Amino acid sequence: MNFGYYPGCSLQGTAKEFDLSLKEVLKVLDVNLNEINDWCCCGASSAHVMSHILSVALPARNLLLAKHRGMQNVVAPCAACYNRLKVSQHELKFDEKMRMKVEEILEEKISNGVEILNLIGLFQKIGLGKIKTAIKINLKEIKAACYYGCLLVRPHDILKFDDPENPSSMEEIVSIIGAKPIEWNYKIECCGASHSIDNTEIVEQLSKNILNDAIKHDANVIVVACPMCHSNLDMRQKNILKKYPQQKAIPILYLTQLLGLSMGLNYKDLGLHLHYINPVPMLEEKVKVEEVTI
Amino acid sequence: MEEEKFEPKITAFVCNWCTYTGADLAGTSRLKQQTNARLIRVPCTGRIDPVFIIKAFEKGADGVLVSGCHPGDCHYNTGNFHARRRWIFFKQLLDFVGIDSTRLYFSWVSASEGKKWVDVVNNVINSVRAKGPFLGYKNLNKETELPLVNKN
Amino acid sequence: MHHTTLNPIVQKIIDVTSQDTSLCYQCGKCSAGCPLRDFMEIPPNRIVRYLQLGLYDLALTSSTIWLCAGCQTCSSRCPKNFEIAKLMDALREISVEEGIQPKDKKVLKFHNAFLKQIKKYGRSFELGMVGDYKLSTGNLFQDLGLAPETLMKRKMGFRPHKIVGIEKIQKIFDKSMKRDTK
Amino acid sequence: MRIGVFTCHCGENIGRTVDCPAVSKACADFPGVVHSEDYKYMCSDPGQNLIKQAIKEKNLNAVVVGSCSPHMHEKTFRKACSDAGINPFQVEIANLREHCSWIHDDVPSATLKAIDMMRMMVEKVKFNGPLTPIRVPVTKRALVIGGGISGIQASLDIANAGYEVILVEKEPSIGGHMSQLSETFPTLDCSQCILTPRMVEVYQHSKIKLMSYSEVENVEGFIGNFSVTIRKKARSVKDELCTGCGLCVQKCPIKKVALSEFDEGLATRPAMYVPFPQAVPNIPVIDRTICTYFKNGKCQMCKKVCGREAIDFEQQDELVKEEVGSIIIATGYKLYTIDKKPDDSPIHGYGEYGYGKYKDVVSGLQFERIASASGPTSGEMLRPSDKKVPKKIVFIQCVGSRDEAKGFSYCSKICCMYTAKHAMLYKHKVHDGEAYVFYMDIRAGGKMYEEFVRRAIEEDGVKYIRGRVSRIYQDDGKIIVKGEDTIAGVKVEIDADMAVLATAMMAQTEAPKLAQTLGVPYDKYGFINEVHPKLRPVETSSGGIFLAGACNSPRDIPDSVAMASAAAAKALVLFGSDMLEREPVVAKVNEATCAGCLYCKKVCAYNAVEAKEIKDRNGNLIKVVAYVNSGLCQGCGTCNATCPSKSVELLGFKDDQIYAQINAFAEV
Repeated sequence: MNFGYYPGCSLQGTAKEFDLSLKEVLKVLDVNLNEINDWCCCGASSAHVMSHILSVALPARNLLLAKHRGMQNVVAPCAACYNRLKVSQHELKFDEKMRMKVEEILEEKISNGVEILNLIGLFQKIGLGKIKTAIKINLKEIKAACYYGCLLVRPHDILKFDDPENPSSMEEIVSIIGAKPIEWNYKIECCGASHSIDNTEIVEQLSKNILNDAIKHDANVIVVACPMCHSNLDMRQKNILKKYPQQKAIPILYLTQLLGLSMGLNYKDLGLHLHYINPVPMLEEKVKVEEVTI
Repeated sequence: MEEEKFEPKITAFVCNWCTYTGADLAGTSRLKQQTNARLIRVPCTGRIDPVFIIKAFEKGADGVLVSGCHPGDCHYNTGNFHARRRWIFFKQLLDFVGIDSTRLYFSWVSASEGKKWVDVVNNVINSVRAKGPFLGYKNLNKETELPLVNKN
Repeated sequence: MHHTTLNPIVQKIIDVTSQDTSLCYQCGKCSAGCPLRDFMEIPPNRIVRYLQLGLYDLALTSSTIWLCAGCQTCSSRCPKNFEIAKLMDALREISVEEGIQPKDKKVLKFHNAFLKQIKKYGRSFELGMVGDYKLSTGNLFQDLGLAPETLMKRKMGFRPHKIVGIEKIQKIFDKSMKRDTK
Repeated sequence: MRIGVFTCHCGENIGRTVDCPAVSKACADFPGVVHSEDYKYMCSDPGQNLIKQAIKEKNLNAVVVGSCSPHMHEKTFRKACSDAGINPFQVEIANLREHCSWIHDDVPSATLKAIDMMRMMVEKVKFNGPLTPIRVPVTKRALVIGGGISGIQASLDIANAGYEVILVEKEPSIGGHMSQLSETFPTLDCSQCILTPRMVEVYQHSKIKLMSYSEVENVEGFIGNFSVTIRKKARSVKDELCTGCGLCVQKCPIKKVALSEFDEGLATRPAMYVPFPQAVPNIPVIDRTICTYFKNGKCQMCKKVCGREAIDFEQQDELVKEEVGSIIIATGYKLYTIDKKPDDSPIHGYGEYGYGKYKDVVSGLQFERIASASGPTSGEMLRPSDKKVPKKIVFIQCVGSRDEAKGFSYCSKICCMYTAKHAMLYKHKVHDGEAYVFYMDIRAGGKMYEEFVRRAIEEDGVKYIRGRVSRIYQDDGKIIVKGEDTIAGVKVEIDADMAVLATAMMAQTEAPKLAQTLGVPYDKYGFINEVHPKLRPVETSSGGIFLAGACNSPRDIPDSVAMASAAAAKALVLFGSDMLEREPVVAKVNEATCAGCLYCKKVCAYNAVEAKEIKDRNGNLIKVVAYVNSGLCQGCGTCNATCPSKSVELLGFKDDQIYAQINAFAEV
């Protein structure tokens, strides 16, 4: 199976373990990713704040590159990239004026048609059945709080992905691999991602609420599919723990890492050592594996 | 030059219960439309004799619109079905008698579809305007007029 | 209200959001669900209200528009299908164009720092961005605790990756932004 | 032919965009026109007199009026003319208002069009000829569809006037939504106490034939003469034998499988059941989908215990035909299904409110059952999850109403009132409890309504918060409600024990289907349309078919009852006369030219055409021709269009009348 690939900036930097684990897992499922040549940043949470056109034009360039490579579909594991690409594609399709402006900027005609997939969408395309066959290790001790955040489910009328108020597609995958998804209240609450740098205290507050609700509903791990969510819940959790002594720590894993674990891949290949909140102690306790190397 | 200020004549046969009332609704809602269409009210599309349409073209209409109740909503239960069945044969016949059958339009407009009626009328007018005037019959000489039953 | 003379702004709002604030009947559902509500001086529904009343400068100078995280909870729950999140984007864009200085400049500075990297390299260069941001805010020590670990984990590259088609990117920036990001 | 033409300005309505004097002047030159004038209001008394005068002075024998739609004033002008001695069917209307002045801006082109329209009618009227109205007998029986409070009221009014009524109800019992309510606003009297006597009255009334657990299958005919087919659904109980002792219900072993419709799913009911104790008729029904006998041929407990051998497992649906003169639609409303969008898309309508997910988030009607003495908690204020008394309760208005995104853009009208009532009932039962109401606007138009709402606030201390709720979720057994007070501009977060959603009233799912069967129009929401929202609110566009209650739009009990009596009155007006005058727009056969192919018979939807033998004096058959029974003919004209020899003609819309119009427009 082949898919176009748009890693996005985060997966090359702060979220490189997301990239690592994704590739490892896809190796097992023998799915092959072709990275878009010379792709650029999608503008993330900044472009649309400063210039509407810019926020459409940057993703448009990447979609064109994909088109030139004859790609039918593009996987954007980063929820922010996925969101920006989708929204841009939508506006170019339905907003004539916008399309003409952007064509003028890119000096190129824009033709729609590349299918954009987020991480969960990718696994659904590969087939949950196929994933099931690759399971080696029992994760039944893992109680996972699946966290979607904003960018995977909103705006629904453009993304058309899952139920915006009560998504369940990540839970499906998690239970396929034998872990227990938990019922909780914060799976679509915002972590304040875009303020990670400029309003850290706000982000810490919001992240703390999310962490606590997961812990309260006795999750032992929070599963995410978005680098921004991850950096807020993982990196920021460090400070939160410092500030609030009685706060319990909870590891944050990418969905791909959890999948990798169930497939018996080793911690290092999955980049588990790159987290701020070390998941290994929890995993050693909950997951029955022979060799634990880090 | 002629073409530029050509204003098409549209004869519209509409049923009394759905489309005529729908057109009334367009009026009470003050929905603006072009002035080219003239309505002829019949109780039901089932009443419309294909010869009416040929006659309209013959007498100089550039386009004809037939509009009635939605299938299933006919005030007379089945009238519009008979109408529909009739048109299927009739459309082919038209080209045979020398009328460009694309100048004949059908639509179902209910009593509550004032907006739809306006769109239908404007679309028909625009597309006929684009086709230009219908000359098929104007060129024929009067002798070869279709025999019309008219018992008085 | 003298404000009502600022009509180009209304036009601009409609241009960017392609919707009209008169849609809003002030039910407040947007504010009720806004995750950043607690940190805002003015709730989102009041921003819309200001616009309805023509009090544009009150809306444009409020910190609310800069605190909005764009999570779109408001838009997705609005009973009138009014896209408040989009409106917030528009207001930020306008206030930048109008050269209105936000009370809290941090957010603006972050976005500038971020976009600057993109314009320079085509991709975000986190280290450069963070450094740049810190210089602009003078808030040098924030997050310092995390920095060494971040670098040790090689989660931030030491040098940026410059893409090949960078001129194109710079062209895109120049054409789509009236005020350049400095 | 001496034709008079009259052009109406309709005040400014036509005059603004059509140059009426110019039209009138142009018409004067039409061949056959001997008189033409224009006037501000033709339909007014002086206007009509102008026409009458002209008829006398110029002895006109045909009239064309350019005015509003014939649907509006055709009758008026026909009457005026016949008063002046012209046959009313020698009058034609050109629709200069709805079809011209109101839909155009440009005066010159609108005026030209108006002149065309007048010419077309002048040409038509030349072929009209005098006609005499057809008189048909009126069947003085009424069919009432729906046994809620509206249907009950309408049935009783008509029956008490001495006419027979067939009342059809699709559920096993009449009573409708009102029977589910606890108390009613603004008087707080017990709903069942005022309703059940009416239900019994219906049951015992000699003039009312009650058909419960039945549905209208098909309707044919026309005003005064409808023939209706009703499906009597198989009850599996012989109603003539059952005494309503209820033993079978007690003994039915399948107790807990089905959720009670009457208790809105808050309780269960047996397979053999009566919806509620006061049901009318008090005859049980077997729910065949869960009855073990129908599943695997076992049990038959009910049959064993029934002393009257009333149980009949073999019973089949039965089709009953009834002849009626008038039909009243009173099918009521259905509650907006909160957890799903009306269109049943996979996306949940109010996922953010967690209805269906949290037991203690209930709908307004469910709360009625909880508050009702006949309800699952016997009127005790207990929340569904753990049967504890909720100490803090939140009511949320406009759930599905005034919400284009997830429901309907209309206001459901009754929610403001019943929410105030709910809050009040709660406070009366839980004195130390706190009640909050989230609202957008309070719409309390009605006698003693505003006072009622104020009472809830001022006397019972209900806290009203102006704003919508964004999210509800459960946490430590609490129902957390996240809202905003838009007046104070502060966030409001309430850790309640229970939340009640005031859900929208929506049209019955089957309403459009019924409307199509009856041939009456309905709006985009599925509510059945009245002819005129102000002046003809209980009539449909089909003669003899009337509306009552919430099938027309959201409505409370007093309005529904008033509307029901109005509809009954309309039916009674119809029954006031033995014969009904119908427009003579019917088909007529020219026996001289008819070849007797009887295609017309084939296409007639009313079996109005029959074969007629023409014999000579000695009784020898000369030929067979078609004959149209003008009593049955509805005047669709399909036969006319079908006839190969043009021997059938539809009076009022004859071929030559229509050709005249075609030529009048196209030829100029």
